[in-house]
Amino acid sequence: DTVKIGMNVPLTGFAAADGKSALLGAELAVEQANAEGGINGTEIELVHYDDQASPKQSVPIANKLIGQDEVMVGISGSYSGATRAASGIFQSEGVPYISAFAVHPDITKSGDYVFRTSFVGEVQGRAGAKLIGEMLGKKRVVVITLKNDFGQSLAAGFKAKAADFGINIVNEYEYSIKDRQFGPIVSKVKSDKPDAIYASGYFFTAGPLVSQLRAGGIDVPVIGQEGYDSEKFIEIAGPSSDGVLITTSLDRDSTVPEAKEFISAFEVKAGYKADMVAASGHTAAKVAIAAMRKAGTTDRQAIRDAIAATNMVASTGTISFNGLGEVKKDVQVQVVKDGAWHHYAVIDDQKLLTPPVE
Amino acid sequence: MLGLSGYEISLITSMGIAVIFALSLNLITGFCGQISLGHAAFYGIGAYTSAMLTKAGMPFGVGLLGAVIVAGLIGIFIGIASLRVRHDFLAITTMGVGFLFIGIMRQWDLVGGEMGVSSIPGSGLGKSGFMFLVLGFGVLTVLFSLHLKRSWMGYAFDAIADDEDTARVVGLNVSHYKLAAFAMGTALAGLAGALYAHNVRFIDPESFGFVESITVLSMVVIGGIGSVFGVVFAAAVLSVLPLWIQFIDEYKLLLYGGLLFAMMRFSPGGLAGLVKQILRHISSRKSLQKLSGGTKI
Amino acid sequence: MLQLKNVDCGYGVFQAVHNLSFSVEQGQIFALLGPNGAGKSSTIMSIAGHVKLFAGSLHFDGQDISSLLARERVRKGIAVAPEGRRLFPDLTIEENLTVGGYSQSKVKEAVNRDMVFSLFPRLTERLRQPAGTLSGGEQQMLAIGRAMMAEPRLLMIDEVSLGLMPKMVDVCYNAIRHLKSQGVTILLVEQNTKRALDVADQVCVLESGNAVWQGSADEAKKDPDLIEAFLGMTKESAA
Amino acid sequence: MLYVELLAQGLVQGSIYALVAVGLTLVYGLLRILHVAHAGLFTLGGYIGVLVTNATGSLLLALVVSMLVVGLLGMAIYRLCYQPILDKPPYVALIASIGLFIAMEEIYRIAFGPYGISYQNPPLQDVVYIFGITLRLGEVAVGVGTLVLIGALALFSTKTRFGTVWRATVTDPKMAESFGVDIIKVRYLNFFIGSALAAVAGVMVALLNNLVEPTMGSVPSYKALAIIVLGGLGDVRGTLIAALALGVIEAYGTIYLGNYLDRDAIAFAFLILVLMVRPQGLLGRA
Amino acid sequence: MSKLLEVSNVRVQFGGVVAVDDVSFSLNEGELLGFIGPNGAGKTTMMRAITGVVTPTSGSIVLDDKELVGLAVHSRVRMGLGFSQQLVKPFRNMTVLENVTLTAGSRHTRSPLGALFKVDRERDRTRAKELLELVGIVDAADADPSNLPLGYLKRLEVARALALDPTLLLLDEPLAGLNHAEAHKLADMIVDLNSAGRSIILIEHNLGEVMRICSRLVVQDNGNKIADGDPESVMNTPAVRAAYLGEDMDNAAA
Ligand SMILES: Nc1ncnc2c1ncn2[C@@H]1O[C@H](COP(=O)(O)OP(=O)(O)OP(=O)(O)O)[C@@H](O)[C@H]1O
Ligand SMILES: Nc1ncnc2c1ncn2[C@@H]1O[C@H](COP(=O)(O)OP(=O)(O)OP(=O)(O)O)[C@@H](O)[C@H]1O
Ligand SMILES: CC(C)C[C@H](N)C(=O)O
Ligand SMILES: [Mg+2]
Ligand SMILES: [Mg+2]
Repeated sequence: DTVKIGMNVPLTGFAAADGKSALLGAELAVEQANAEGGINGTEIELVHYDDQASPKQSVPIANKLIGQDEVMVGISGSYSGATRAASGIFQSEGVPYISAFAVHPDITKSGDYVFRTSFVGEVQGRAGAKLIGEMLGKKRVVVITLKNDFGQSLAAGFKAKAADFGINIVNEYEYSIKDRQFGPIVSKVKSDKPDAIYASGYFFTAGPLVSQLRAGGIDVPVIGQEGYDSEKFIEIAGPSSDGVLITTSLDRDSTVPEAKEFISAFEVKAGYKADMVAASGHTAAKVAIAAMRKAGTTDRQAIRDAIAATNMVASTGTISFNGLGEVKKDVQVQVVKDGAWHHYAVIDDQKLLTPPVE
Repeated sequence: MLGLSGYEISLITSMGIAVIFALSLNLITGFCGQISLGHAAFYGIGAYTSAMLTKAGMPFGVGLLGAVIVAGLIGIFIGIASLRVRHDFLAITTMGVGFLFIGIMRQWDLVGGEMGVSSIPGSGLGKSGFMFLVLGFGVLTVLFSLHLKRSWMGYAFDAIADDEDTARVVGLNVSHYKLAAFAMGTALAGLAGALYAHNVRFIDPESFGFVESITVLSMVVIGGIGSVFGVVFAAAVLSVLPLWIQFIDEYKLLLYGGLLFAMMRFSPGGLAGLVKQILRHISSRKSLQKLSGGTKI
Repeated sequence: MLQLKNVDCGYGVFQAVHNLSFSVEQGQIFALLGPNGAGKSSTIMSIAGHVKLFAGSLHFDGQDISSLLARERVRKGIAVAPEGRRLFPDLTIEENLTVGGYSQSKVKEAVNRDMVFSLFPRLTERLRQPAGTLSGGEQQMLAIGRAMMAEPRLLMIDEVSLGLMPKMVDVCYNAIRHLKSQGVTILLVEQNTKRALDVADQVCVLESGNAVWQGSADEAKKDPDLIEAFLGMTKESAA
Repeated sequence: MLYVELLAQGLVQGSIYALVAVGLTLVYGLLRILHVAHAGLFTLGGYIGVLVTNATGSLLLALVVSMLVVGLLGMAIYRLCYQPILDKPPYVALIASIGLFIAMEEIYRIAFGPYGISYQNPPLQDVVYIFGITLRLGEVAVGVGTLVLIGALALFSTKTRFGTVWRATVTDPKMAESFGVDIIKVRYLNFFIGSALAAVAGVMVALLNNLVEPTMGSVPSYKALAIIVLGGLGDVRGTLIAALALGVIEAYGTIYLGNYLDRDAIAFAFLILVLMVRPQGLLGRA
Repeated sequence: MSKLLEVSNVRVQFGGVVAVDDVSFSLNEGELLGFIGPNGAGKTTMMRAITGVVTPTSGSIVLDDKELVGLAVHSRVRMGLGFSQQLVKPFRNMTVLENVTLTAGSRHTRSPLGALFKVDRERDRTRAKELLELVGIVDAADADPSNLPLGYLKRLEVARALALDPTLLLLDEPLAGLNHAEAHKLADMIVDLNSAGRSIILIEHNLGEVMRICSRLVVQDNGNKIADGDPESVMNTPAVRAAYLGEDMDNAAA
């Protein structure tokens, strides 16, 4: 007999790359836990289904995980839409659900059974403002925003705090997740003459964006976020990536054993270097496992309470939740140096990083 | 209830919604011959309308009605604009309408913009109650489609689908018929969208994009364009196929794409065509033979 | 020159022509006659290579062409002005003729084009007009002209006078006689029986896919039963 | 200056659109089918370009190999996928094509991984200054290459005998055959040329973005459709004009309208406006 | 006799081509008018202007005291025009009978909403059968039009127009593609229709039949009307002879 953790994750379609990392991360956590004897001797099984990052698919999948597979906890290795739709089902069926990296602010608002182990966009946006305005001392900033929930919530957080750090937003541009050609934006940004650029995006948009900015002769600092956080970003942007800073959850040079161990174990398992999404999948699974161990029963209410009371060190830092189920942890700042991600700073200003409570 | 699990109920509900949605496109594309590559926009209009109305405190029924009316009205408006273009030009124009819809919704903060609309109220009927409601609407849509096909309106649609210019020459007010098809098809799509919104209870622009328009068109074409039962069957199967073939994991979409292709390549008439082919094989030989006897005047 | 032996042909499962045999000599005009649906067009299109041969054989210049593709047949010297004209509607008159002469060298194309224009001067007035917008009669001229561009040794024309005004019918038949004098063999289908009998050397009458009469045109004119029964003319009008 | 620079950027993007769309135009012009899977060939072109360049260091060789392989695959797709359903209504081929496209994307993902691949030493990245505009060499190459390739094609299809015949096969292939045209050959050639041009576009886009992803074709899959419709369906010159126009509109649009509508919506708003005025496209015949 | 159709100063131009140049003529109720002229003279174009498929650059067309120019094709059909086209255009996804039944039931399809509530086709089918019988192709009632020879399609086209029960029937070369006997028979039918009170304009190159059945001829050449009157005298007009008739005069009697 096994104890089941359910997971919805995109394995096909446009989000398949992130889905794969998240799944491997979660699998790693389960393997590690099983090697330590599972949950009080019972083996843990990770049941996962491909949701193509679509709400339409994630709703029946949530029902299936709960009704058919009778999972104790669900985790989402998927994007916002799919996660948001599934969270309602988990909430109404009384099964705890942890979002590994989906950013949509409403996810945790589904109710008290829903948690998130990654930052809401706003929090990270605020960290970005502090990084640029205070730590780098740059004041004239151009904001380039990815037009989706991720980019928008980052921009909202950034703009809310920009003035506090003396930042003057000289111009703002939006682009869509499908864009890879940024020629027009580059031309315009050049004429804006900024001191720094705050650009949201994923590695596959940010890679081309950064290299085109550099080719266009713009050499001011570019500040990104966890969406950049992949080896792939450096590969795409090549030498242009040098010096790019991001706010994220994973510290490559971490001295924390959990993080170090994760980074090396993941590379063995996956055959490529760990990234933020992988670490997030790992963290979410770890939180679920720890809670089940602590609850010691198959009572979902007890497991939920255990999750709410989480206080543990994971690959993405020290995790605890606020009343809404939002994670409280430090923001890592990473920089590209010599073709790899490295430690730059940690932002631990808990006041700035307070997650929303409602 | 009925011994159905929550999962099965949600599958059947999804199927039912897909059936209504596919039949709504079948009215426009199958019956009246007007190809649309942007039908998901009207699905989305229905979903947003009902979501916003019920979130504003209106009862569920008002939400549904509002969805039908708003989607139908916008459908007529788009229909009027689309009267100028034909065939593939129409297909791409409707595709453009789809993209424009998404573009507007993304930007429109009143309806959540990129963030979409969360916490949409449920139907208040419970899971299985909602399933029965969806099935009820599904059955009504099927009956309506069957009636339409047999009626003189369906007859006129056949003519228009075949050759618009000739249809005019035999006295059909082609524009009015096309608009009627658009109005009915988009209103029904609005209904399907509203049901979707209250089922998934979270909507965002991306849920009503090009992929969704293509998906519903493939349901219609695979079912057999213009056929009612073929489309019902294809919509039911295709809507849950991705969930059924979970076991092949990352080969899922490959199989799905391959199936779409293979179906068209080997049975271009869709499922309905396949059945008809078999039936016709036996009966129609005779009528041809009769004529080959030659005629003497 | 052209020989059909026991030809069965048709569409899919449907057989339009049964066991048809006839032969056309070099330089002759051969007319296929018969009522609607008799299989005249089917016969022509099977010689052109478009209608499927179920059984029997086609010989051209003593060579079996039954299995040749349509485009190989035109290179052997067979061209067709088909029923319904089947012009390329989006192409201009000029371009339609270009396609007609595609199997010929460019030099010959120019010569043939001049010949077509001298036969149908009306076409020269509208060189750039898309064929689809021509009047019925203009289309018919273009269809015949296009076939002539291939410089055929066997020219097949389905429904020669269809849609042509009396004067133009004369023009066409003059053209046919002219081509004959140049040694071109002609196979034609015609509803205007009298015109056909006047110009033809040999005649074959089809009905319901079967040949019901074959012989010389002179004999045909003298056979009142034939004319009344199959060609639907009164004796007086045939005389 | 900014306006000129935006114009240049728009033309570069438009050139890429043109390279992809022209193949679609050729196929549409000949067979009246909307060949969505063409975008899948474009992606494959990119993959082959990157793989061969990384293995041999020669972009030129990569271009040649990519054009050849993709061209041949285009021919195979015609023969195996479209030819058998040509006499069916057009949406049959459309859905078949969409199915094929989805399957192709997934095959790339499974074969080359979900993350996409990049050039190890991306060529043509040097920056040149033309009349005060900064452009990468790759961008210049795209613009110039497109004009030459498509210009030649447009001349070929309207001015040569073969081009005329080519168009004749559209409405009545059987009759064309009756005048000695080998329609199979015409169609093979057509698919080869169209697909090879898509391959060029794939290699160049890979170069400009330094990224080839399994989903690289998803935008071209529909935008190229919009372009050929805008151009008047089946008209090579129209396609070129429409593609460049769209590229330029998008370039200005992202800057001045980007905060109101996304790029796709801008493009399609333009499309709809044009079609309301000219329902037959820019160069289409009424 | 009252005027049914009055065409005045109609001009149709395609780009540089003037297909119909300032033509006027009229048709009395119950007349069977032959509209003839050389190939490319603009007869079909005139007919299309009357039905509304092309828009005249100037001129007016009045049917039953109502101006037609500016009205949509379908409205004109509803006002009593029936139209059999030179290039046959059957609905190919319907059988021959269904093609005719559709127009036989045209009163059901006046508005979409009304059409939605009517289902029964039996009566119109019976009527359609009668019309197919009348034009002589009832044996092909259940056939697929794509498989039919031209002669059949021509008559289908006529039957379909007739089923609209038009006050004015426009026939564009209905006899083309028929042999003597077939043409003769269809021409007789046209006469019967006319005697039953239907006004008809017949465009036709089969002069023999035209001369036999028409009570009046209008001749158009090169976009201009060159003659109008009773068949005998029109045929004796030198201009008509020169433009239209062949050297083989027997033709006219064939
Ligand atoms: N594409 C087709 N598919 C099936 N049957 C066909 C097709 N074309 C013609 N037929 C049938 O073949 C038979 C012979 O037709 P064909 O066209 O050869 O006659 P025809 O003698 O040329 O008549 P017409 O004088 O009317 O042109 C007819 O019964 C017709 O229905
Ligand atoms: N869309 C068009 N564009 C250009 N020219 C046209 C168009 N339609 C018709 N024409 C020209 O107008 C003239 C009149 O054509 P129409 O079809 O009316 O002639 P018609 O009298 O019916 O001849 P026929 O007896 O040969 O059918 C022709 O020369 C034709 O080429
Ligand atoms: C891969 C992650 C950066 C995904 C992102 N957090 C989102 O939800 O869109
Ligand atoms: Mg025939
Ligand atoms: Mg005419």
